[in-house]
Parts: sequence; C-alpha cells; structure tokens
Amino acid sequence: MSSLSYAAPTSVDDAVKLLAGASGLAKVLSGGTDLLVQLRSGRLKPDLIVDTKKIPGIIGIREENGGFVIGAATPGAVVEAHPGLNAAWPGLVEALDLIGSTQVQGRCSLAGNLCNASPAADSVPALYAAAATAVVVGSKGRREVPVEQSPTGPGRTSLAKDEFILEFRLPPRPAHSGDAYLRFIPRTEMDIAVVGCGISVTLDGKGIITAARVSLGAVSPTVILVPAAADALIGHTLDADTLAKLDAAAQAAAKPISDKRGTIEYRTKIAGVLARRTATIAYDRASGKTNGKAH
Amino acid sequence: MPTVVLASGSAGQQFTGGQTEFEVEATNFRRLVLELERRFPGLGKQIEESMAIAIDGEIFQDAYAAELKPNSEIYLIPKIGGG
Amino acid sequence: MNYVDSSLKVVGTRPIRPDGVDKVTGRAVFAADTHAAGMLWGKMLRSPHSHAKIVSIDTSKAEALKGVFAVVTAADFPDIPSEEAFVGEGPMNFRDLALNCMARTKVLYEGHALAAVAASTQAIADEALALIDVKYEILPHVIDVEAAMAPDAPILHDDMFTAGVSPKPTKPSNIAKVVTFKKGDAEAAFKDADVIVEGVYTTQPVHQAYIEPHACMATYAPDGQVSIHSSSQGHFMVRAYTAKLLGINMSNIRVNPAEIGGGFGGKTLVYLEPIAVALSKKAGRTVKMQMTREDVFKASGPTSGAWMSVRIGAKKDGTIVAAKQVLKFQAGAFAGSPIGPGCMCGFAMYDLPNVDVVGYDVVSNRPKVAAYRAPGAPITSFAVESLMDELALNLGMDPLTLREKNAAKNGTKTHYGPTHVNIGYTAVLDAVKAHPHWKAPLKEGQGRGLATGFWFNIGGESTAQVHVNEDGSVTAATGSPDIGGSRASIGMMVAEVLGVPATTVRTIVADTASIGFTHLTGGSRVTFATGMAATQAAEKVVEDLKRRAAQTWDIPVEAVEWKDGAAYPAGSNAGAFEPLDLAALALKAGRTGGPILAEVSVNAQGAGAGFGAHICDVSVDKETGHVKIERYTAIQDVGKAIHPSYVEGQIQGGAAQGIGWALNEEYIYNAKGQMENAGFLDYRVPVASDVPMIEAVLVEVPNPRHPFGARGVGEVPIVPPMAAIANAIRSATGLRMPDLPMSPPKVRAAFDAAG
Amino acid sequence: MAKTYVSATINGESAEFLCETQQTLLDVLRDVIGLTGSKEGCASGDCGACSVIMDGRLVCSCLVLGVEAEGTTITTIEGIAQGDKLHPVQQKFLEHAALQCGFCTPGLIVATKALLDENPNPTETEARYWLAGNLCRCTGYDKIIRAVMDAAAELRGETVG
Repeated sequence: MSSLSYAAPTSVDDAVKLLAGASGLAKVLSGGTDLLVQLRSGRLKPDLIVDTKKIPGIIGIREENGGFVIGAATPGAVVEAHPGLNAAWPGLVEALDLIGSTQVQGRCSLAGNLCNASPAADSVPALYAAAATAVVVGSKGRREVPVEQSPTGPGRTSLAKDEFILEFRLPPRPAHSGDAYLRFIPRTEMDIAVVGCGISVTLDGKGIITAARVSLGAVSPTVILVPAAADALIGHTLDADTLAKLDAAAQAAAKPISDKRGTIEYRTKIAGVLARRTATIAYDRASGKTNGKAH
Repeated sequence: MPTVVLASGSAGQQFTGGQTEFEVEATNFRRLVLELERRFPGLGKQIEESMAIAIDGEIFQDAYAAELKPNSEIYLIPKIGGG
Repeated sequence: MNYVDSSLKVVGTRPIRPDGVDKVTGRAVFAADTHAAGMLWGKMLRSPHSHAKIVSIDTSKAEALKGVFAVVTAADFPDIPSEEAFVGEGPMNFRDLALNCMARTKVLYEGHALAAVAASTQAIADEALALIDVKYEILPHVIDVEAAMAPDAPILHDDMFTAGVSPKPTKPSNIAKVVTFKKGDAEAAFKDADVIVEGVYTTQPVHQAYIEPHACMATYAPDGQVSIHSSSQGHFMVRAYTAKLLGINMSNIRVNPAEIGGGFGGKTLVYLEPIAVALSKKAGRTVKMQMTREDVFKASGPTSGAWMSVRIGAKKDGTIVAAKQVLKFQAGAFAGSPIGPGCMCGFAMYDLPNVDVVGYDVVSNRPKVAAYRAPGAPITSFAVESLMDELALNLGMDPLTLREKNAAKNGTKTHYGPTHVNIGYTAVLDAVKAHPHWKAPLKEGQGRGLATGFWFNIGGESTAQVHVNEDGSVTAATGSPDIGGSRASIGMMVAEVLGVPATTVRTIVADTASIGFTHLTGGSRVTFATGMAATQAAEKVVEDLKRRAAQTWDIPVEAVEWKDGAAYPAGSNAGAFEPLDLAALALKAGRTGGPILAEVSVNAQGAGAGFGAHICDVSVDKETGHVKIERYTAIQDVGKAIHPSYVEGQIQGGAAQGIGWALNEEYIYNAKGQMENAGFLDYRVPVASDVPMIEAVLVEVPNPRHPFGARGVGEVPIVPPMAAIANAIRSATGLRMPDLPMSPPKVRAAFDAAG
Repeated sequence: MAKTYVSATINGESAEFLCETQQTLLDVLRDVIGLTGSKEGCASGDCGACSVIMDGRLVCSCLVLGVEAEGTTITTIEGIAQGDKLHPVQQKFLEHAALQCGFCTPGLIVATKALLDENPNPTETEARYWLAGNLCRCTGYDKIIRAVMDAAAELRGETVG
C-alpha cells in the first residue's frame, strides 16, 4: 500500500529541497488542523508531509520598522496573547481567534488558513483588509507578495510545488486606524463562516475616512477585496448614508453559491449586514472609542 | 362481563372487520387474548406482537396475569417503547 | 412496601455516583477502549447510492490482500424471514433488522452496509474495502416524506402494502401503515366552535448524536462460544438480536456491557455486533469494529422528520370542543416510525371531547429511524403546542390559562382510550404560575414562550441482586446499562431499605450470563422498573437478616425489628440484646444459613405518565435571523427524585437537545440523496456558548406503583422545547415559524416575507 | 510500512513509541500506548473528546500527528490526578454531577484544567466559549459550567457555598 513519509526540516533550504525533490504529492504541515482532517477522511493522499514548525523564525512575532512580522506557523493562541498585535490589529487577532475551538487555536496558523484556500477562511479577509504581505520561499529564492495574490480558487494557491510561506508582514499603522472582522455563523462557535467580512480604516483628525480596505469571505470562489465598498467609505464619516452605500456595495460584490451553509439570497443579504457592522467596529476603534472582543 | 375496546389506532381492526368493542368473559389479560384469538383468528397474535393493554388507565405490556374486573375499562393500544 | 410517606435518609440526597471516579480519571472502559491479543480491525463497506440494486459483489481482490483475514457479505448470514418482534424500543421486523445490518439485494440509503472486512490494521482494512468491486444498478430515490407518498414515487419495497386500510391494497406503496384515533365526533363539533385555528408544521430528522460512536469487540471461539463487548442501551437486546440474526443459541453468546457514551434511544438496535461476530468466526480472531462519525450520521437511526396539519376549535371562553391532526412520519428505509405515540401524545395533555387523528408511517431512502427520547412526542407536540399558542393569541387569552382551562386531570379520558390516573399535569401548570420566570417582566426586544409535553414512560422486565458481602458491605447488581447515573439511584434505593449510607452499597452492571433478563435502558424505565426490583431484593435481604438475628438471639422473628442498618430486639419483652448490624450478621452468615443475598425479577407495570412545561425567553437578530436563548426554565413532574442532581441533569440535557432540534439540527441531502452534513461541523448540536443555564424545577407527584413514588424522567424534557422556542420567537417578533429547524436563514426569510 | 521512532514525555514519564506517519497522536495514545482515557468522538477536531495538553497548549490529539509528538511534553486525562488524589476540577465534576454518560468528561476536564491554568478567574461566558469545542450531549452544560466555576473558585482559594 502507498506509504506516507514525514520530514521535519530545520532550515528553509532543507524544506525547499524536500518539496522540490518530492515524488508525488507533498504537503506542507504547519498547524495541521485542516490537513489532518483531509488525511483522515481520505480526501487527500499525499506521499510526503513536510513539517515546517522546526524552521527558525517560522513561529513567533517580531516588530520590524514600524510593522509586525508574524511567523507563518505561529499558532493562533500565540497571536492572541500578543499585546502589540491586539493594540494595532485587533480585527486580525479576532479573525484568527474565531477559527475553530480553543483546541484548534493551539495549532492553527495564518499560513494554513491562507493556503488551505477556503473561501470561508476566517483570518484571510482580515489579512486582506490589513494589506498584509506573505514572504514566500522556494528554489528561486524569496518573494514578498500581497496575500490576496495567494489563493486562486477553492483549495488552490499561486504557490509553486517547492514554495511555502515563511512569514507574514503587516504594514506600519498610521494614527487613527482601526480594523475589525465579523463573520456570521448559525451557532456561537465551531462553525464555518456563512459570510465573513474584514475591514480596515484610517481616519483624519475630523473623523473622515481617508483610507479603507474591505474584504468579504464565503461569497465567491476565493476571499475577495471589494474596492467599491472601500470607495463608499473613503471621504466620509460613518453616517447612515455611508453605511447604506457600503451595504449596497458589499451585496453587489457578493457572488455566493447555495450550499449546506447558506443560500445565495441569504449570503448576499448578510454580506451587507456584516459590512455595516464590521465598519462600525473598525471606525470606533480608529476613533479610539472601543476595543476588545467583538463576540 | 368487561367491555374491551380496540383502540382505533391499533392495527387489530383488520381481523375484526372493523368492530372495535367486545364483551369478553375473561378475568385476566391472557384469557382475554385467547378469547379474542378464538373469535377473530390472527387478532391474538397481533396483540401479542404489537399491542399493550390499558386497564383502568394503567398500561400493561406483556402481563398475562393482569387482572380484569367486571367493570374494568380495558383498551388495547399500540405497544409503547421509548428512547 | 411503600416508602412514599416515610422519612428518608438516603433517597433524595446527592451522593457522588459509584462510577464517578472512573469517569473523571479516564479509567472507565467504553466500547472502543478494549484490546485483545491478535485483534483484527473490522470495517464496513457502505453504499454511496441512496437507492440501487446490488447486481454483483466481487470480494476476491480484497480477500487476496495481505493482512486481510475475512470478508463477509449478506451471503454469509441466514436469510431471516419476516417476523415481528418487540425486543428493542419499538415494533421491529427481524428481516428488516437483518437487511439493515447487511443489504442483500438492494441498498436503500446512502451508508447502507453491504460488505465488511477484518484486517490486521485499520489502514489495510480501508485498502481492502476499496478493492471490493460492487456493481450497482442505480434506482430513482425519494427523500421527502410527501414525495414518498405520491402515487408515482419510487417504491422501496415491492412487498409493502399499506396496513390499516380496507380493502387491503393491491398495489405496493411506501406507506407502511395508516393509524387513526377517534374520540367523539370532531367534524360535527367544529361546527359548534366560536374560533377555529389551523396550521401545517414540518420537522426534520434529527440524530441522537451521542458523542460515543457505535463500537464493539467480538470473539467467536472454536467451540462456538461467542463473547461480545459493546456499548448499547441493553446488552440483553444485543444478545437477542445477534443470536437471531446469526442463528446462534443465546446460551452461547455472552455480552459484556461496556460503559455507554450516550444513547438517547439510538443504541437500542444492533448495527455492528452480528457483523463483528461473523467476521470473527471466519477469521478465527477477535474483531473490533467502530463507526466513524460519518457512519453514525448516515447509517444509524435518527428520529423521524414529519409533515403535520393540526386544527383546533374552541369556544370564546377557551374551552376546546374539537381537534384534528394529520401526521406523516418518515420511517427511513424500513417501516417503523414512532407514528403510534406521535398520534397519541400530541393531545394527551388536554381534556378534549372530540378528537380525530390520522397518522402515516412512510418509508423513504434515508437511514432507518431509531428511538429518540419520547419517540414521536416532540414532533407531534411542536405542532400542537405551536397551534395552542396561536389559539391563545386568537382568543386574547394567556397561554397558561388556556392550558389550565383544558388541562388533563385524573379521570380525564384520553383520545386514544385509557383514562389518565395519578398524573401531575395540573401540578406542573401550578408550578409554572408560581415560578419567578413566568412572572418576570420581559426584557426589551425579547419574547417568552410556553409549551408543555407528555410521555407515557414504561416499566417492563428487570432483574436485580443484592449481596451482603462477608464484611457487611453490600453489592447491588442489575442488568441495566448506566447511561446517566442509574448505578447511583439504584444503590441509593437499596441503601435506604437496608438503612445504611449510600457509600456502603456498590452497584454494578452485570453481563448477560451473570444476571436475569433485563429489558434495555430506555423508555425512562430503569429507576422505575429496575429500581423496583432492587428495592424488593433489598427488602428480602432485610427479612432474611431479621430471621438470622432472631436465630442468633433465639427469639421469634416477630420480636426483631430492623432499623438504621441493624437488627434490634422489638421492645423490652423481646429481651436485652446488643443490636446486630450488617457486619456482625455477615460474620456469622455461615452459621445462620449461608451467604446473604436476594435476587428479584419483575415485570414492572404502571410506570406513571410524565408531564413537563418549559418557559423560554429569546431575543432575535432581525438582520441575521439568529435566535438567542436568553433564559430557560424546565418544570416537570418526576414523581420522586431519587438523586435530584441526576434528575435535573436529565431535564437540562433533554432541554438542550430540544434547543438544538429547534434551531439548527437537520439532515441536509443533495440531489443524489446523499447526506451533506454528516459531521459535528455542519450537523450543529448546541455547544456550551449556545445555551444559558437551564433551571430544572422538580415537581413531585408520587407514582403509587413505585416504592418511592418515582416516575420516568429522561424523555419528557425533550418534548416541549421546540414549541416553547417557536412560541417565544412569535412573542418576540410576531412571526410564526412552522418549519424546523428555525435556523437563521429561515427566520430572516420570515422577516423579509412579513415586510 | 516504515515506522518513525518517537520519544516524548507523557504524564511526566518518558514514553517511546514507533508510529506510522498517518497515525494521529490520538491513535498512538489509544492503540499504541494504551492510554484510552482520551476518546475519539469525531476524528475531525469538532468534539474535543480527545483533548490533551501538549507543551502547555490545549489541542485535539486527533489533529496532531503522532510523529509531531517528538520531544514534546503531553498531559492526558490519565495525568490530571496526582496519584490517588483527584485534581480539584475532577472533584468538582463529581460533586456537581457534571457528567452523565462520562464519555466527553475526560476531554472536558483536560480543557477545564487548561482554562484555569491560563485564566484562574473566568467569567461564565469565558468558560462557555473556552469549552465550546468540547461537545456534551447529555448535560446541557449547566452542571459542567457550575463545576468549572466552583473549581476555579477553589483553586483561587475562595470557598463558595
């Protein structure tokens, strides 16, 4: 019967060599909270598993020229415990915190969530909204790419066979900035997002939104950025009219499918609802009103 | 002589031609079943397999000895299981 | 003897359960926790199709695989003739049971087993399954109950002719039977009604969703002796079914009850045991089988989904003059939905002069339903109690007052015949009226719902033994698997009778070769029936101990009294003797007649019906349709709470299951009739953050048939929740949700439709 | 098939075992080492019955490969009590009757210990969200949450009625 082998390289070069040289399917293991489920269900039959967690720097968080660098395999629980990230990117922290249970938090990683390439991945809309970049390493060396260029379809990414993500970079945070992520699920925990929405805004001194990024999950084959929704915010305060335009833009951008988790009609409406609610939290955070968990 | 009512929901009527009430000379459940089987061949087996008897409001299952008084209220109903 | 009015020292207290430490330390042995030398792993091949003819099964490649020791198909099992049986928790046909365990000519639902392998590792077993070549002829399938009743529906069984209609049909149908209950003349009485309300309601199949998947380990020895270790609600049931399906004498089968990781009715049938035994016989090795979670959802029984219409007519003052109900229950792939109880339970809380109920038992290409807590009652009550709420609104009447006005009391003649005796429904309604929750002002934006429910409860056959050990400690043995603390309640009743502390009595669950037949743990019967047997056994032991004391003191036995765990001379005339306690009497047992023990077998009758009422407050997010349970109170007549903590636990657990049933749980099928949410990720049972504290209020109207007045308590609590929540949503939003589950998309859609 | 040699510290003792790559830590604990207190309820990380503490973090052992255990320190339900002395969480589960069938109980007790190690004074809401990954179908969670809050109070040295 087919034999599955395992390697835990201790350097980027070794990992890349293993991936490049693998005969058959090789999978990168970071947190494993998706990979192991796919293994057990038989949906995935790899020949090699490359566990990247022993590579120096791939787990951990550091501040670098005004921004943050998060190791690709850093468990959610570590990110959530980081005061600096909680202060600068509470929305991203919340998004990661929403993935699965406390048990899953002990393992799940940003890289896994991004590379599993589920349109419903919770941390991904927050990464998009944050304009995060991914540092990708492979035989051809390192390249830094905007996260939104990684997923190409459900379960598919733009990474080459011999590539994996080493770390994520979050840009420096201007004053009066705030982000938020909300998802809708039928229960209060343990579900996959029916719709997810990540929003980051920056305000001027008078509360006018000067910069915004809006991202939606579970309403198209991949997580999407919604520039039209961002445009609805930029140049305005968050008044009722702005919120209505945002709602409309989000609904217009939503091209969901009907499946066991939601219908086209329902997902489209919820995209608008979440956009309004998420923007409100992000805006309040930017204006220094609130912080703390959304749920 | 106690009157026995075959609850309309029970599967027994196919054997009685739709009749649901009988006067039966019987002092316990077993004798009742035997008598009904004699009158309506197949009904006794049906009762054995899938029916319970309610005597004066209390439901008895598989209790041949259950006593029937002359003025007892007797219903044959579907057997009750549970979770 | 009856202890209802006596002062009790043990019963009614809350000692730590005898099996508790094993269960908090990981030592308790559940079905999958055993291992044997040379043990093989058994795995089942299951149909990917919802309805297909089995053209051929070629197992040769699988048999040739290294590490595979046995492969079985239906050809390895006797062809069981049609025979009705009532060994489990509902009428069951042995042929259907056999075909459900292993399909013979047709697969009738996705997940239907049709072959099994035993191999040295799980990986090899999986590989062997992939090597079994099955040729199917795919047939049209039907999932929905009404579609299955349509004249042109695909027929599952060409030998199924609707029972309960005359003349006997000549054309096969998916309608297994029609049942009707009539009291008075409903049609005529509706003409006298001032107000008539009606509605159509649907419920989805929901799974018991016990956390422990079905599992067993079986050994077929060369001499034909079979031993089975498995988790079920009744090891005698496992023995009876396995013997029947394999044609083995029961005396050759010994079933050891593992700890059971939840059942709720779903472990009252066999799925794996006969297959594991057959594999073991062929392989000559011990075989262990364990369902995956996906198997549990797809191949073990949920309860029925249903379509129901209800009509109620009342006078202006709220007096109900007529009621009518039509119920169509999904049975799954084989006949046997809980349509009988479904027809009987909906109106059982009320004193109604004219009732007309018709029920249909309908097969479709779904897993065969199994019992689930008060089978049928929660479904029918969702419809009736929702419509009762509409009637109250229509009459401008308080929903509690409406129920009080029509409440069933002792002497009320039910629509299915028998007269209610010793029931506590009005006591439960009084408790609702008196409860702070019912009087509390509603918070802004919230709504409050009330619903009530009924379940028969059952008694039946049980055996119990009480042994006084050589040191005076006591062992109580029963044949009832302990799902929720029955070792504790049984031991407490024995301790009460013996006059010793609960800790003196150790309760065990004995295997099928070590104790008399005991009907399975279900129907809320264990504390009632097995408790009755254990109490009587303890009383026999006390009589024996008094005799032994009399012998020791050389006085007449009438001059000996038993109190506080010891024999005393009854009054001064009896003589001055030091009391003889259990230890002292046990020490001299050899001189007073030998070992001290008693065994009692009963067929307990008159279980005593149970009634409950639930009060629920909700808030509803109008934009997302999300319903939050804000406050929940469950009130129930329990007769007498032997161990109040575990009685409360039954009520809280039943209510939480009802909350899941009401809000999110459902079977989702694709166009091919395959289940799309066969896992805990998308089959959404409530998690800890979904529910509030659930206040359980115990009303105690003693059941005179039980020595301590106990009634069954495990099933009633799942009956009211769905309607209680629907009524709360109605109160909060003005929206009537007639279709379960009341999930966010449905609630949002209802808001949109209402405009 | 090639097996990997793995050495870890389990419940304070050094443990060495051979396992195949696709075997999860749960498979190893139950079928190789014989620690069957951790249960398999779903094998997909959705029920929490297999919860263990690995290098100080609560994880589902069904979502960890056995080979990943190399060099780690693991606490299972069998390692919660000190000899015959129950951990306060275990004691409170017993006193509050916070279990019925007992199948989810090992996972819940491990998860609760991890909670109280990290947050000695959780609110009821925090406790409910922390334990949301531990399904219990019997109790409705009421008595479980009461046991958790009471255990927390006891561990803080408070005495509550």
